Amino acid sequence: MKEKILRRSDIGRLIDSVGTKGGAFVAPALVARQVVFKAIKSADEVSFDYILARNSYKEFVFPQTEVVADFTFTGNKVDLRGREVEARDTVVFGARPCEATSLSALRAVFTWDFVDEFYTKREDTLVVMTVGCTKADEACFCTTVELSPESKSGSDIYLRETETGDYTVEALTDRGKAFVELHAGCFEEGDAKLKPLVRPEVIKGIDLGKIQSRLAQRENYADPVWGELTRKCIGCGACTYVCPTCHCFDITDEGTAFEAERRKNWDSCQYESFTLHASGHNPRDFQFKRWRNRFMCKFTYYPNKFSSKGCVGCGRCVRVCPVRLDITEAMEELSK
Amino acid sequence: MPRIGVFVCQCGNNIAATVDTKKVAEDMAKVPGVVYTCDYKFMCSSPGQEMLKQAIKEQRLDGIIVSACSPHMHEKTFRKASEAAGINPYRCEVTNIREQCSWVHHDQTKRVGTIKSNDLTRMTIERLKKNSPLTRIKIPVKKKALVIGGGIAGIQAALDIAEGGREVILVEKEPSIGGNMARLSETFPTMDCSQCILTPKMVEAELHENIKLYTYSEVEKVDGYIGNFTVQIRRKSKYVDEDRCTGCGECIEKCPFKTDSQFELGLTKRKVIYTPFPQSVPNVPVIDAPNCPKIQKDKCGACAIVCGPKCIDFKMEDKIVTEEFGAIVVATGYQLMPNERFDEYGYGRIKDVINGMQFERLASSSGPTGGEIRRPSDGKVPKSIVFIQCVGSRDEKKGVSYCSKVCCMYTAKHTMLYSHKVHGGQSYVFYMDIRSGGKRYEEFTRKAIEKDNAMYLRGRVSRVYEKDGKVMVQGADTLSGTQVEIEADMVVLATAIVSRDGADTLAQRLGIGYDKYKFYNEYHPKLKPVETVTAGIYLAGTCMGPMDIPESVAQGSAAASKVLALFSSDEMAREPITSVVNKVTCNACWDCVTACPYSAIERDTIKNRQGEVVRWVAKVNDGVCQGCGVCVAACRSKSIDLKGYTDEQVFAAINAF
Amino acid sequence: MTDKDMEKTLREKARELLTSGEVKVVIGWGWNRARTKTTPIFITNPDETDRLIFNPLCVNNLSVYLTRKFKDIQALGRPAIVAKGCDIKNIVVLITEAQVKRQDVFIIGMVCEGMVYRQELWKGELTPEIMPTKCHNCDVRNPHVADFVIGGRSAFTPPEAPVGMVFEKIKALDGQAPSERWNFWINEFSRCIKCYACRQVCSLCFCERCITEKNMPQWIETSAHQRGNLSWNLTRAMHLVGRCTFCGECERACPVNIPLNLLNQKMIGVVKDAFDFRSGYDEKTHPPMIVFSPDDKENFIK
Amino acid sequence: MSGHEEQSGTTGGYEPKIMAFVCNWCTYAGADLAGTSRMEYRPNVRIIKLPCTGRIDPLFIIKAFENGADGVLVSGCHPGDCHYTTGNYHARRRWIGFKHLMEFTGIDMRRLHFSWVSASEAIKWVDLINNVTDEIKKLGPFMEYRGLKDAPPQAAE
Repeated sequence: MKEKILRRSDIGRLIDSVGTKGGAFVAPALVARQVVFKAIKSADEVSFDYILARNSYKEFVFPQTEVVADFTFTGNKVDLRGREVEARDTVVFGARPCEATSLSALRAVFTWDFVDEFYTKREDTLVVMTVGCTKADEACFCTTVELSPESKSGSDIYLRETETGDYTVEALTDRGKAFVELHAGCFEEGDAKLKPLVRPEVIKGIDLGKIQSRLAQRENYADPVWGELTRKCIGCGACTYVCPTCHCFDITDEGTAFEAERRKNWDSCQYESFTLHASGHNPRDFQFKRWRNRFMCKFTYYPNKFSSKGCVGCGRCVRVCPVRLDITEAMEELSK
Repeated sequence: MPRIGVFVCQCGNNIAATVDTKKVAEDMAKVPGVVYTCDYKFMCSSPGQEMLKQAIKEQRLDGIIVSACSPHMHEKTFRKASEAAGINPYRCEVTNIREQCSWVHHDQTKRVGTIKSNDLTRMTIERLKKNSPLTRIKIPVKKKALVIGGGIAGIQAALDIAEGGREVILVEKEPSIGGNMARLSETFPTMDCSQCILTPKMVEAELHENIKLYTYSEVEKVDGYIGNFTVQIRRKSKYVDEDRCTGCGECIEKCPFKTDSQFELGLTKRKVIYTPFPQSVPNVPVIDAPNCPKIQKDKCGACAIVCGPKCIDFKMEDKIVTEEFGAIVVATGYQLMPNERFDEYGYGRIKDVINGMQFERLASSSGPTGGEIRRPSDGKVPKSIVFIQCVGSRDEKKGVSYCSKVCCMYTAKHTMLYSHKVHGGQSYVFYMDIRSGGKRYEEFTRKAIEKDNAMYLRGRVSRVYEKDGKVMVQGADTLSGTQVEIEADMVVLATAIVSRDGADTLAQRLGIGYDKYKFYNEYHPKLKPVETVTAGIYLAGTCMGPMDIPESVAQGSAAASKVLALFSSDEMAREPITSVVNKVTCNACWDCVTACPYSAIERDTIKNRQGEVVRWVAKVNDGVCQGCGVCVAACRSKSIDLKGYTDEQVFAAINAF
Repeated sequence: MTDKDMEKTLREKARELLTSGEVKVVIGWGWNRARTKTTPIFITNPDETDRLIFNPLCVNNLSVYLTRKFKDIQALGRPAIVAKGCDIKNIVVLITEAQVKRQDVFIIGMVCEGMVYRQELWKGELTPEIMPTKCHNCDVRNPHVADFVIGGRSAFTPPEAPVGMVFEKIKALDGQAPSERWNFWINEFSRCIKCYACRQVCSLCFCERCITEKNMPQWIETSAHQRGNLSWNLTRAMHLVGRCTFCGECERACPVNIPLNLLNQKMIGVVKDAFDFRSGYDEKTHPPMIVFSPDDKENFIK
Repeated sequence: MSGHEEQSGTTGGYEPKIMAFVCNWCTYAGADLAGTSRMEYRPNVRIIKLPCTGRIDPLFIIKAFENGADGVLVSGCHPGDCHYTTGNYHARRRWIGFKHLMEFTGIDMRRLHFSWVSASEAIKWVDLINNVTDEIKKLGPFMEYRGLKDAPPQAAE
């Protein structure tokens, strides 16, 4: 059977094609000795040898910092003007199946009561081209959270690497199909010998169902195990910043006596000041409570509220953690 | 929103000439929070102030900006007026649009001045929005004064304070009060005898019921702050019980050992048990322990044997007494620059080269020669004397850059004394300028030249050497343009007045500033001449720099009046510009404690209900803090802030830039 | 002594300390589940001391756990800390700055022949290429302040003139025009994501409320735009002047690889030149930024 | 509306914005003296008065640049003359550190000036302001800093 193929040598053409139609092409690229998702202009910039990009591509739908309103002061009046988001067609090349799943979790949060256009408008114009994994490392645990390199949820186009370094192309969604159609000249038909996918081993002793039921029991909330598991956590929040499903933000005003702007900035539940009340009281006054919150957010709150995946098993938090706090070790402990 | 009023002063034409004050007022009306603006001819005039008060009431203002002259001029005025109208004085700020705008930018189109005035006013408005109301700090005042130094300035200050009904402790390092003035023969320009006018004051101080003398004592440690100083004073052992000693002098008579007399500047000897001079106050001898064989080697003890009241105790030790004071007057005086530094004048090498103070002793009727002028080497009456002025003074290279102020006058006096005492004696004076500003001073020097025949030569001496029992002086007479060589019997050097050894150590103990010559700094050279930057510590006399007796006395009285004013009420009010710690975020790293120039920050604890210490925090002592803000910049977590100059205020001002 | 021997002594000492009650917790390094990476561990039970390890992967500077931020660790009671010489330098600063009392911590000093720069670089052998600059110039391989030292004396003497990438790069930057340095740093800082991992991992960033978290006023903009990133990185560096010991934890923790070691080491050099001060050696000397000398050089002040 | 209107000079054209942090006792008084002596100097400087240079936090300087200052001047009492005896010594230490840091970061040191101006040095103040203003005027606006906020983050560009 003939398959749709994207030749590695045609990626440059695809980038140009996206570019000439006004779109942005995001792909893994080497920046400061790390592979990160980055808006790129040419195929030379693309890194093909990576497991996962250091950052999640969520920053292209949910930027780390963005202006949502401007204001100026005149007399005793404040003139506040909201900003309209102008989303540019964006394609993310080289996402992994695990993280592609995260978009539905983000969408759920940003639309459940108030529709946050700063998110939706961007996501509506986003095309996710996922590449099935042919490599994994010890931090990968997608299979443990019931995902795999074959998972297609969240992807618009699913790619698989071939022995020759090209990709087979499977357009999954309407948006994906339209994209392939629009840039048809960059794809071709042909035979392909696929590279085998690499599935991380399921971590023994982890039982998502058990975790759920254990977290549902109130007495486990005060279990001293939380303190022991997270004693080494330094509360840096790096895990939340690289996590594809973490979505907390803060609104802050910056400016002078004359004019200012209102910004929406990433925030992290791992910070002590995240829940600090004006009174000085802090309901999450110890780091273990903050870490417990993140864990419950991933495994109870959001799955229960939105039926979405809180944790996709990408392992970014494990890799980035300066003290090597491994979420799977907590999952294992809480499966007991 | 605040309700701020902006008042722009025209200052007659001083501001209005280069600043469109009307436009500034109009522009400021557009700034958020400003509800009233106007410009006026003289804001500081009483109609101006009335207008301000009225606007506060009518417009219900809660903040005032006066854009006018420097806050150093009228900030107090406008704050007072604001307070009178019912708003907190620290909710009033002054923008400097005169000294720093209209007077320095002469653009007659008023464009530049107006723009800058707008900017400056706007920055002040934003700052004002963050001004918290502050209350002046009230500090209880301990109504007892410490005077350090028993010279004429200290005696005068002590007497005036005592007369004002307040207690004084007068600390003097020597065994007797009197200071340098006690050494002088006659005093210019009246030529009355120094001892005759000083001694009664010394006695008065001794007998005054409000004055306690701590002679032979030194200040060791000063803690606390205005109104509440705690001072440790070392009362050096005199080996004589002051209370029982009758001052009969038997012990001095019988003491077989002699050593150089410091009071007589080495011109003669004194006993090992001694009073510095016959009229010493208190008239109690002390034993010079390092030179006393009894104390050093347990030999002799003659003095104790003859002492009637048995008040000699060779085992006596220094005592540290701790006293509390509300104010301190520092009057530690001066010393002369060591003459050895001027080798070309031969001091130390040539016996008959002496300094002015030694000449005072030679001329003094209570001096080593009984008032006869005799030269040290052989006791002969000198037929001619050369006086060299500005030895070390006005000489940045080898001495000090300043003028020692009194030498011109005392040298003139010396020539007069000499001509009166040695008929036919010729005096020569090498001088740079004759500085005789002062009441009857110029007449005095003229008299020395015209009536007493002193020969004044304008020029410097290059060399002094000995030849056949004479002292040869080579120098230039710049007026005639000739080199001169004078064969003199004696040379008197008018050496520079310098600060006392250890002046810096005392200043550090007191926390007051000093200049590079270690003379103490007054708060303001013109307007606060006897205050120091450390509230509650005042200065008098030559510890600040060279001055003559009338000035020293005036300063003693001035310092006393400051002390009495401070003591006039039970509490004193201070500007509330002090630091304050945020106890919640303080990390107790003590960087502020280390950095504080006033030791105003203490280590404090927070305890739980059980009384256990749960954390340590810094705490500012409002009484000591002077409001410099060094601690604020040192604090990384911004847990300390300076009232009146808070981070919020500075931030707001920068944000309006 | 081999790492294995050191581990053995370490475990024995830890057991002894915990059994006697002299300390309530031993802060040290242990393996992760896969035994591929080290991670901080806290031993309170004398029977668990065999979890303690020591090898060139023990990069973490555990002194951060002695700070008051870790209220739950403080609540455990008197700690013993396993520390390399470089970690001890930080403890010394903590003592100077009154965050820890010397008698309140038991320091188990580990003689150290170098660590890996990042654990990911470990291929089973410690080679000079994978060691950070600090190890090549280390003068505290034999712990300088400790209650108990483990390991045979290191014979290493640091080179007279410091060597290594950090110093070379600083030299190169110093030789550049200001605009080139500006571009370099703005580019580096532009990646900053304001996660503050650099701060959290640093034991000398012990403020319980960091200046970035003070919002009245908000001196440092919280946004991760280039301006906010610059002010944060300048302030962080400034707050460590005269205090930083060059342990390198901030750079190691940085998820976006900002070369913070360059900034820190540059300022260490400045402090050494200007005030002849080296941080982390003597707990009795005040850090130079809060004291002064009337003779400080001021050729730049007009 | 923005603070510190541009072109505040008489000649038109670019005029730099300069922020000065000065101590109350020496430099502020020195600047006042320049006024009472009716001297003339460039109008580009806006002064913020602080009790002492020891109060000046490097954050002030950073914030001034953030708010569009083309140059910053810091000035106080000469060493030994501090109203608070040692505040300026503390400031000097801090500046030594901060200056090297700024230099290493690539800030053009012609935009950051430190000075001692006493209460009697009106002439020095005038010369200082004129020289600093002219120097910064030559450099032009500090676009590198001013442009920072609006530059996109690297990854998203």
